[in-house]
Amino acid sequence: MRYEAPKTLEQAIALLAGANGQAKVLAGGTDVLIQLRSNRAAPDLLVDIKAIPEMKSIVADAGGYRVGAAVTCMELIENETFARAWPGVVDGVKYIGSVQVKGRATMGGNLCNASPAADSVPALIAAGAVAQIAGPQGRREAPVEDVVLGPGRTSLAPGELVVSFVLPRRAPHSGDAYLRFTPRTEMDIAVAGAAVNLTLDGKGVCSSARVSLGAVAARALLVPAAAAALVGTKVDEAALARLAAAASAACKPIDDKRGTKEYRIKVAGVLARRAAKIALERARGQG
Amino acid sequence: MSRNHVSTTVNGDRVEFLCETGQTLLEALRDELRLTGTKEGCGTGDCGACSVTVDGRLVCACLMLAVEAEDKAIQTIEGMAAGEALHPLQKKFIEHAALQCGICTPGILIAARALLERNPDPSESEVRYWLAGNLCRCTGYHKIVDAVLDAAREMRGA
Amino acid sequence: MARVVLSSALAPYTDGELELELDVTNVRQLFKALAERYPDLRDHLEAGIAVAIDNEIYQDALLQPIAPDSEVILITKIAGG
Amino acid sequence: MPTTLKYQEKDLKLVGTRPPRPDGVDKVTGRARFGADYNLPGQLIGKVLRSPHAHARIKSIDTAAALALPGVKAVVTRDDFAEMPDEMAAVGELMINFRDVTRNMMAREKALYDGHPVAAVAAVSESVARAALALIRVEYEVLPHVIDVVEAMQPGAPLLHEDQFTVGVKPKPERPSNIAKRLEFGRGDVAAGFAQAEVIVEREFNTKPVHQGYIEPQACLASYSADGQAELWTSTQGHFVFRAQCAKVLQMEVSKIRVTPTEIGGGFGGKNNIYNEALAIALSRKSNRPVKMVMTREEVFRGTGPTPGANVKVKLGCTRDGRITAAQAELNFQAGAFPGSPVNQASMCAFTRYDLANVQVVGNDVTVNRPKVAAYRAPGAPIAVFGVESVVDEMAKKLGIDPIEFRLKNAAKEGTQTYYGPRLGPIGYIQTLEAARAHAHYRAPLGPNQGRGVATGFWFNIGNETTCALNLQEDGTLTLMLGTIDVAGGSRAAMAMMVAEELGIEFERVRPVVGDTAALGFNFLTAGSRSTFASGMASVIAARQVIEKLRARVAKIREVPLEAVAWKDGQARPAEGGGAQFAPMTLAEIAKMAGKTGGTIAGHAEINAQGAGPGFGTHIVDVEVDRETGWIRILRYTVVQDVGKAIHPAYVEGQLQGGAAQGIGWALNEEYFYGDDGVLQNPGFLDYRMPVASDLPYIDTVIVEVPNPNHPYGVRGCGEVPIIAPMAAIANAVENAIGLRLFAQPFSPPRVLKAIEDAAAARD
Repeated sequence: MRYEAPKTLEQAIALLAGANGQAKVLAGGTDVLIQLRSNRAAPDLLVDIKAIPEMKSIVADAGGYRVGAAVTCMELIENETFARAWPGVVDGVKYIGSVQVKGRATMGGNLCNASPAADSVPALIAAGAVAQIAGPQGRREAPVEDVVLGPGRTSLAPGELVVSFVLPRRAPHSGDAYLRFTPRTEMDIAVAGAAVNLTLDGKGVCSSARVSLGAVAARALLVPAAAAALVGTKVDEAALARLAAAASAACKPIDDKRGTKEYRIKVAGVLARRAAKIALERARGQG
Repeated sequence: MSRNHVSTTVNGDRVEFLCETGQTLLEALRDELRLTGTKEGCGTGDCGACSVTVDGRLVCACLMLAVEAEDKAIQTIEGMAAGEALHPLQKKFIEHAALQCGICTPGILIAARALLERNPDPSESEVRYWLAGNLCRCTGYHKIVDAVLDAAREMRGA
Repeated sequence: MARVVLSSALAPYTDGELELELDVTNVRQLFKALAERYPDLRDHLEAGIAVAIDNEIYQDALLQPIAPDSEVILITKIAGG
Repeated sequence: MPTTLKYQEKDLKLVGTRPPRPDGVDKVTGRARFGADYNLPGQLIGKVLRSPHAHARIKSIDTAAALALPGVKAVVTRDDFAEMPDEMAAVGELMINFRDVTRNMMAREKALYDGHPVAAVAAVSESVARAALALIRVEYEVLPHVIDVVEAMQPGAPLLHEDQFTVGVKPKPERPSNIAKRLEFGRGDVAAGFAQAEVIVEREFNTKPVHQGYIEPQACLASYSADGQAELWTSTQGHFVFRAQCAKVLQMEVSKIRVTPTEIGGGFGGKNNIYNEALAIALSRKSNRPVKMVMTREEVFRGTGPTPGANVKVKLGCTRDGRITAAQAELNFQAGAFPGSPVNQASMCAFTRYDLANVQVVGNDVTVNRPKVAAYRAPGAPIAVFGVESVVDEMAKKLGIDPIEFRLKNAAKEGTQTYYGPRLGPIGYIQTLEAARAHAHYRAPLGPNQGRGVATGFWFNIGNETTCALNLQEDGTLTLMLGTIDVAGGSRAAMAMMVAEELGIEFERVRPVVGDTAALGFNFLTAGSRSTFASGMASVIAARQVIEKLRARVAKIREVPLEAVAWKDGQARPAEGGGAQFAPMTLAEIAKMAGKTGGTIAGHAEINAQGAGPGFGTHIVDVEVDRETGWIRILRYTVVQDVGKAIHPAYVEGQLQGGAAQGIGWALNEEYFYGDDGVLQNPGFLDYRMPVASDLPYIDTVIVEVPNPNHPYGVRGCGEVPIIAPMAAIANAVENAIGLRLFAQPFSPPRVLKAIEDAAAARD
């Protein structure tokens, strides 16, 4: 196994595209190293992308943000202006393991590892984040919800990698939140997760919303029906109940050591409702 | 098997070692540099016994490749005391009986120091959540939390 | 004669007999007498049996004296984590 | 040599204070050396190949390709170890049969669980060793397996051992069974007792196996020399016991193996038996190189521990005024792949907190296709007590009696006849109940969906074989060589404190160390809460011997009669009324002259300590239940326990807090998940969910001290009791919070939510 740490995106793509045998991108490594240790991955080449400046930067851009895919979770959490703009995304990032793990882990890795339970992904989907992708054929963009196809599978072509995430400009009176359920308070994998991002009009009526669920299907889901339950309402109890029902209805979970199907369906609705309340509070508190 | 040459800084000392690409920083510290104070409890980032700082950032040494350590500044438990003078956290851990078997202690001390460097006056809850990545099976965490809070008090001069 | 009481856990090895009197002066003699009387009990005696002599428990104490008026209770050995 | 020293009340200077532990600085600086921290020049790395099947006949093992790999120096399989006789021995925990020990460390005819070792290699590096494992070809015939205890007890269940016939039933069975042993305890007439009862509660409970969860994986380093001597460094709770087991299975003389215990990174009963140690010596013998073997966390989960899962049935009968008339339990315990679960201890602990006329407990020890169970802190007791204390709580509620009051009405006390044999001596159960009832926690207000639970625990505590040596050094300091491992609780500090107290000197002048197996005679494990009791007693005996020798020496030096010399405050002084005046001599002064006045002075003790004092505890817990997710939050926890005497109260508190935390983890989320194929699905700390710091509140402790009359300082031991009550206490608290009783551990959110929904559906 060879290790390379290219300093430019072009070099990274050339290495990935030109690899003899299997090549793997190494960002934070918090998933990759575990796969190496358990022989679930045995690449011939590791391409460490942390020396590429574009992938390590957080840039405020036209009212929105561009977050490099290799920015660590702790760097993002410590960026106070970003946390004010996208508290729900930071909620998700905070759940990615311990402080130690977050010192290495990245949103790019969290997405491309393609676990259905990745904590930052529902929040990014709800935020309407777009992944900027580069590869041998050049650059392209894709909504975050289109990157993961199923457990361990992405829509990235050979040689492609996610460079950064673009989060749009925030409308006034907007708020987002992510909640997950785990048996322990920390150090756990989501049994279910729900992210809600909503915007209120001047009268406090929800004018737009996006709802995403994690760990309840083969990949994180964007659930328009759940969002529709909020739009046009003041996010009252009745709307929240419809949101919860729509969220539960969208689940296609499995039974495993982390939870049963029935449990995930039920809890996804509960979490969506609770996340929406937090998002609402945040939207109201925001000019 | 060809090995990689790595040149880095550990506890302020310039060191060099050879490692296989798949070897972790933890393995390099323990097996190549014989710095065995950093412990392996799980090898998967779930117990925190291998906590070290890399360029000031708290990480699990088992979740970082040794080759990634090139030109970094690494701090381990062996560098925590200044000569014979124990760090206030080290003193408070002994004073509060915050350690029993001691296998998690180096990792917890490194993690607690990283907390206090960012937040000199943490609440009980902040200490508990910050240390959630460090498993201890002996103490129930009670005396660990007390020791960290007391060390923070002393370091603030309060 | 010491009064010897067997824990009910030992009943399968003594045809249900749980109380008897034996003329023994220490634990080793007690075990020997019991092994002669109950062959099925033999394998359990030294490895798995403790005795309570007048309510004090003794484990691995073959030479512990037994007084003529003592009550000796055989119990299964105790260990721990 | 006496095997019991009676308790004497006296003014204490050191015992009961909180000096810093002798291993403290080494442990906070990274200098303390644990199992994996030892290395030798030229060492090889040993790794184990483990069965991927829960149950399979091993038809053949081909190691040729592995041996041919460059860097591989030795391979061992079943063929490298002699068949052991069917011989029970008390050298280990829970009684072991050497025939099973040799099969557990290396499968012979069959692999009996996922993770069962089938071969081991030694190679120049970890990566070469791993590559070699991949080259070993094992031909398996996969057999049907069984991992559930109730299923395993059915006729027709897949059999682990075709030659295993249930012991303890009459007539002797003709067909083999997974039930290795049936045992029955009792007194009185339970049928009559239930006939007298006005209220009867009968319930069934199920628990899953849980792991000890020590953070340090098993690790050892072995070096075998061509002259037939071996050295072993290992993380163990009992180096003498490990030596005995290795000598036996390797057919070596005991004295040819020298075992040096390393610092141990947690054990809790899980490091009472050998796993890799004999393999490492065998690999070293074959390769003529030192061999180091360190388990991965996955190996720890697949190959070691756990405590059993169980099925428990409890029936309790009571009069309306709250007097228990009959108590009955059936305990069906998983033993793992080989017989020897702690069902025996569990049976004896189930009801011993109560003064009962009519009791019957039946226990079954059942083999299943899981790792052989190991001891875990009060082995078996928490499982039985979860059932019993849940039923006791339900009974109290039915009768409208406060749960502590109900327990007080039926509490065991000095003179209570136990159903397993002797009468209880002086004990502090009632004192713990009364202290709990008086505690502010017991009256604190609760919010919605919050509830408070109480439960109690009992453990025998034990004594057993113990040795130590106390040597006066030439400057008047002392070294205390101990034979029991300081597993974490700070027993080195406790022994040094007792010695310093006896001698009337400063704690810092006694340096306690744990000796290797060549330094002292046999010591039993540190287990069963025995170390501070038994090793403490030995240390006191050694200290008193030293004092006698010091007095005799001073009498000679000062030319006065022995009776004229008293020992007080670290000095030899004229005895009051001794009739002779002389200049006092300090320990340092005597030590300085010792070499020229007859040689150095030492004390030593070789005892089989008897007279362990039972321990009792009462726990109070507050929980809050999230009715929408089934999540239980522990809000407040108080442990009240009689420890006899807390030599070092801070370390006693640590035992109480740590035991309670383990019990909380057991109750809430710890469990093994097996697939339909019998393969463990969560062999790691991510999905084996032990409590993290943010899961727990502060754990308050109240130390009750009712002295054990059979220890010079009144010590009972304290490590086992605190893990017993939490499961039941939390179940009782949940019932008080949401009116729902939990019958299956763990109380994980999906289960709790399902119980809530089922109850709601039943109401509709």
